[in-house]
Amino acid sequence: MNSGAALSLDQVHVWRGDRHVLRGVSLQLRAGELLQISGPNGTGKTTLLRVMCGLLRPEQGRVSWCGEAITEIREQYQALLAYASHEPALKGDLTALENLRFSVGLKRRVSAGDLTAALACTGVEACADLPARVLSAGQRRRVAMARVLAMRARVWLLDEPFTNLDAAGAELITRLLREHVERGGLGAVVAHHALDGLRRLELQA
Amino acid sequence: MWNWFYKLASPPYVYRLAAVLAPWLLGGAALCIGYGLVDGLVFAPPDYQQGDAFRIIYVHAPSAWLSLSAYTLMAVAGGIGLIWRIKIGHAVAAAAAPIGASFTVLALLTGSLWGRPMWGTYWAWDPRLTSELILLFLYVGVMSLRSAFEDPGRGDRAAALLAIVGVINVPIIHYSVQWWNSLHQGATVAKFARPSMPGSMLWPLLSMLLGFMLFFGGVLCLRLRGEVLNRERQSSWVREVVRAS
Amino acid sequence: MNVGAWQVLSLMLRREMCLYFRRPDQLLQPLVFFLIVTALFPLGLSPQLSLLRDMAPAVLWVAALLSALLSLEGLFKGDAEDGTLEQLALCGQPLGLIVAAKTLSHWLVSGAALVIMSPLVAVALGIPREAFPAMLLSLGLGTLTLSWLGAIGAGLTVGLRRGSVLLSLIVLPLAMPLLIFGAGATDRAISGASAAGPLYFLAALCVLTSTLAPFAATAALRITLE
Amino acid sequence: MNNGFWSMGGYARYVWPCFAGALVVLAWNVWSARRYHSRALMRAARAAIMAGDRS
Repeated sequence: MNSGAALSLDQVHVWRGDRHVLRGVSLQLRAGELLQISGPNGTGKTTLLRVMCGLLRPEQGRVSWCGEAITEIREQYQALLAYASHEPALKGDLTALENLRFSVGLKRRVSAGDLTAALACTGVEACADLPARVLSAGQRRRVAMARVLAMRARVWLLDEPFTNLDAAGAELITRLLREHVERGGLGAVVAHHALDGLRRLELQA
Repeated sequence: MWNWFYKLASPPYVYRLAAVLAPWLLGGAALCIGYGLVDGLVFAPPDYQQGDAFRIIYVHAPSAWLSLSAYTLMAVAGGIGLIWRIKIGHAVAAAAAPIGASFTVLALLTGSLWGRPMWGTYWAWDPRLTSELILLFLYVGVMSLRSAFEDPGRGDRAAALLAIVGVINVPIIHYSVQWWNSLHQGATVAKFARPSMPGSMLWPLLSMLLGFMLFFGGVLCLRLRGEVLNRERQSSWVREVVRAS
Repeated sequence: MNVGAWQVLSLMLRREMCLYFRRPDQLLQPLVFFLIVTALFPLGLSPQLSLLRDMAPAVLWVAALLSALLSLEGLFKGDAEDGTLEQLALCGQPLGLIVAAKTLSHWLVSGAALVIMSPLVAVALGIPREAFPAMLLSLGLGTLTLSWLGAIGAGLTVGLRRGSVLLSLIVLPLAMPLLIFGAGATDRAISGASAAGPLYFLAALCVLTSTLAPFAATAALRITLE
Repeated sequence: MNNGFWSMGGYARYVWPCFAGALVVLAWNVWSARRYHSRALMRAARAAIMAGDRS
C-alpha cells in the first residue's frame, strides 16, 4: 500500500437545484485513517458520502483513489467499498441471511458460515432466518453492519451507523470501527456524538 | 479556430450570442416566408391533379421536415450535454422541444386538412401522418419527463437519454408504419409523394423551407436565452444581466 | 474479484425469483389484468367468434402490452424504496449485468407467464389452433422486447411520484413497432399465410433492444440514483 | 382574378385554415419564447434579491 493518500477529494462542488451544498471540499484519507463528518442537518453530509462512494458525480472537482479518478476505475473502486446508507437497506421479504447472501455474494464468494459469523459478530445471529420486516430498527441496523463486516472492504462509508442503536450497540460499532482502522482500512462516518481518536470534518450551513 | 467552439460552451457568451443572432434569423425568416407565400399562393400554377389544394404543401412539407430535424437536434444536443456534461447542450435540447412539438402539431393539422379533399376524411391513417403522430407522442414523452424532476439537472439528463433512445426508434417506427400501411391498404392510396415539381412550384417550396429553418433558429435563440438563465440563476453573470435589464 | 459474470447473473436471478415468489399474489395480478382486458372486447363487440377473430390479434396484443407495462413499473421501484438499489449499484459489478438479470427475471415471471396463458385467451377469441405457434413465438419475442424497453422507462421514472403514467407515456410510443409486427404475425398466421416476415422483423427488434437496452437502462439508473 | 384567388379553386375551406394555422404556430412560438425569457429574468431577479438578503 503506497504511503500516498489512498482516497482524496479535490475541490468538490455540488449543487442541489439552487442550493450550493458542497463548496470546494478537499480532503485526503490514508490507510488507517477514519474521518468523522458532522454538522447541522442539511449541510451535505450524506451528499459528501455519496460523492465519496461514486454514486453522485460532482459538478466540479475530482475524487480519486490511489491517484486515479474513480470515474475511470468505477467497478474496481466500488469493489473495495462498503457503503451503509441512512436506511438499513434490507429487503423486507428476505431473511437476514438471504439479504447478506444476495448483497455480499455479488462482491465476493462467501459461504453461509462466513455470513452467520458476521451476524454473530454484530449480535443478531438469532434472527438469521427471520424476514427483515419483522426485525426491530436496531436489529436491522446490526444486520446492515454485519453486511459491511462480511464485505471485508478496505473503505467504509457509513451514514449515521449509530441511529436506533442501544448503548451496547453503539459500543459495538465503535469497537468495529477501531478494528477496521487497525486492519489498515479507511473511510468516513457521519455521526453526531464525539468519537475518540478520529479526524473530524465539520460542515457549515 | 477551436477557441470559437470552446466559447460556445460558456453560458454568458451563448446568452449574448443568441441575443445578437435572433433578430437576424427572424428577419431572414420573414423575408423567405413572405416571398414563399406570395410566390406559392399567387404565382405558382395549380396542380393538374389536386388543383389549388396542393398549395398546402408549402406549409405541410416544411413543418413536417422541421418537426423531425428539431427532434434530431434535441437528441444530439442532449447527447452532447449528457456525454461531455456541457450545460448548454441541455439548454438547447430543452429549448428545441416545444418548438419541434408545435411544428409537429402544425404538420398534423395541415396533413389532415390536405387529406380531406383527397381521401374524403380528415384522418385516413396515412403512413406519414401516423409516423408524425407517434413523433408527437415522443415529444410529449420527452417534455413531460424533463419537467417531472424537481432537480433540473437530472431532468435534463433523463430527457436527453430518452431523446437519444427515441431518435434511434424514429426510423424503426417510420418503416414499420410503412410496412403496416402497405400490408393492409396496399400501395394504391395516393401517397404524399411530392409530385415532380416544375421550377415555378419548387422555388416557393424551397424558400418556405429555408424560411421555416431560419425561423426555427431564431425562436431557438430566443427560448435558449430563457433556458440558460434558468440553469445559471445562481452564477454571478446572471446578476449583472438582471441588474442591467 | 473472484465473482464472475455468470455467478452474478445466477445470484441475481435467484434473488429476483426468491423475491417474486415470496409474494405470489403480485405475480397473478398482471395475468388477471390480461384476462380482464381481453374479456372486455367481446362484451364491447359481439359474441360471434367470426367477428372476434378479425380483431383477435389486436385484442390479444394490446392486452399483453398493457399488462406487461403494468408490472414493469415495479421493476426497480421496490429496490429503490428500501435502498437496496444503491447497494446493487455499489457492489463492484457492472450495473448493466445486474439490470439485465433483473429485466430477464421480470420477463420470466410476467412476459413468459403471459405467453403460457395466451392459448387460453386465443381460444376464447376464436383464434384457430394452427395459428398458435406463430402467436406464441411473436408474443414471446414481443414481451421480451417490451421488458427491455420498459427497463429503460422504469429506470428513468423510478424516483418520480406519479411515475407509472409517465412510464406508459414513454414506453408505448417506442413499443408501437412491436404491436405492428406482433399483431401482423398473428393476423397472418390466422389467415393461413406464413407469418415469417413479421416474425423476422420482431426478432430483429428483440435483438436490437436486448443488446442496447442494458446500457440505456444503466445510464437511466445512474441518473436517478444520483 | 380576385375572387378566383380567394376561392382557391374550390378548396378554400382547406387551404386558408392551413395557412392561418401556420401563422398561429409561428406567432405562438415567438410569443411563448419571449414570455419564457422574461419569466426567467423575473425568477433570476427574485433569486438575486434572496441571495442578496442571505450574504
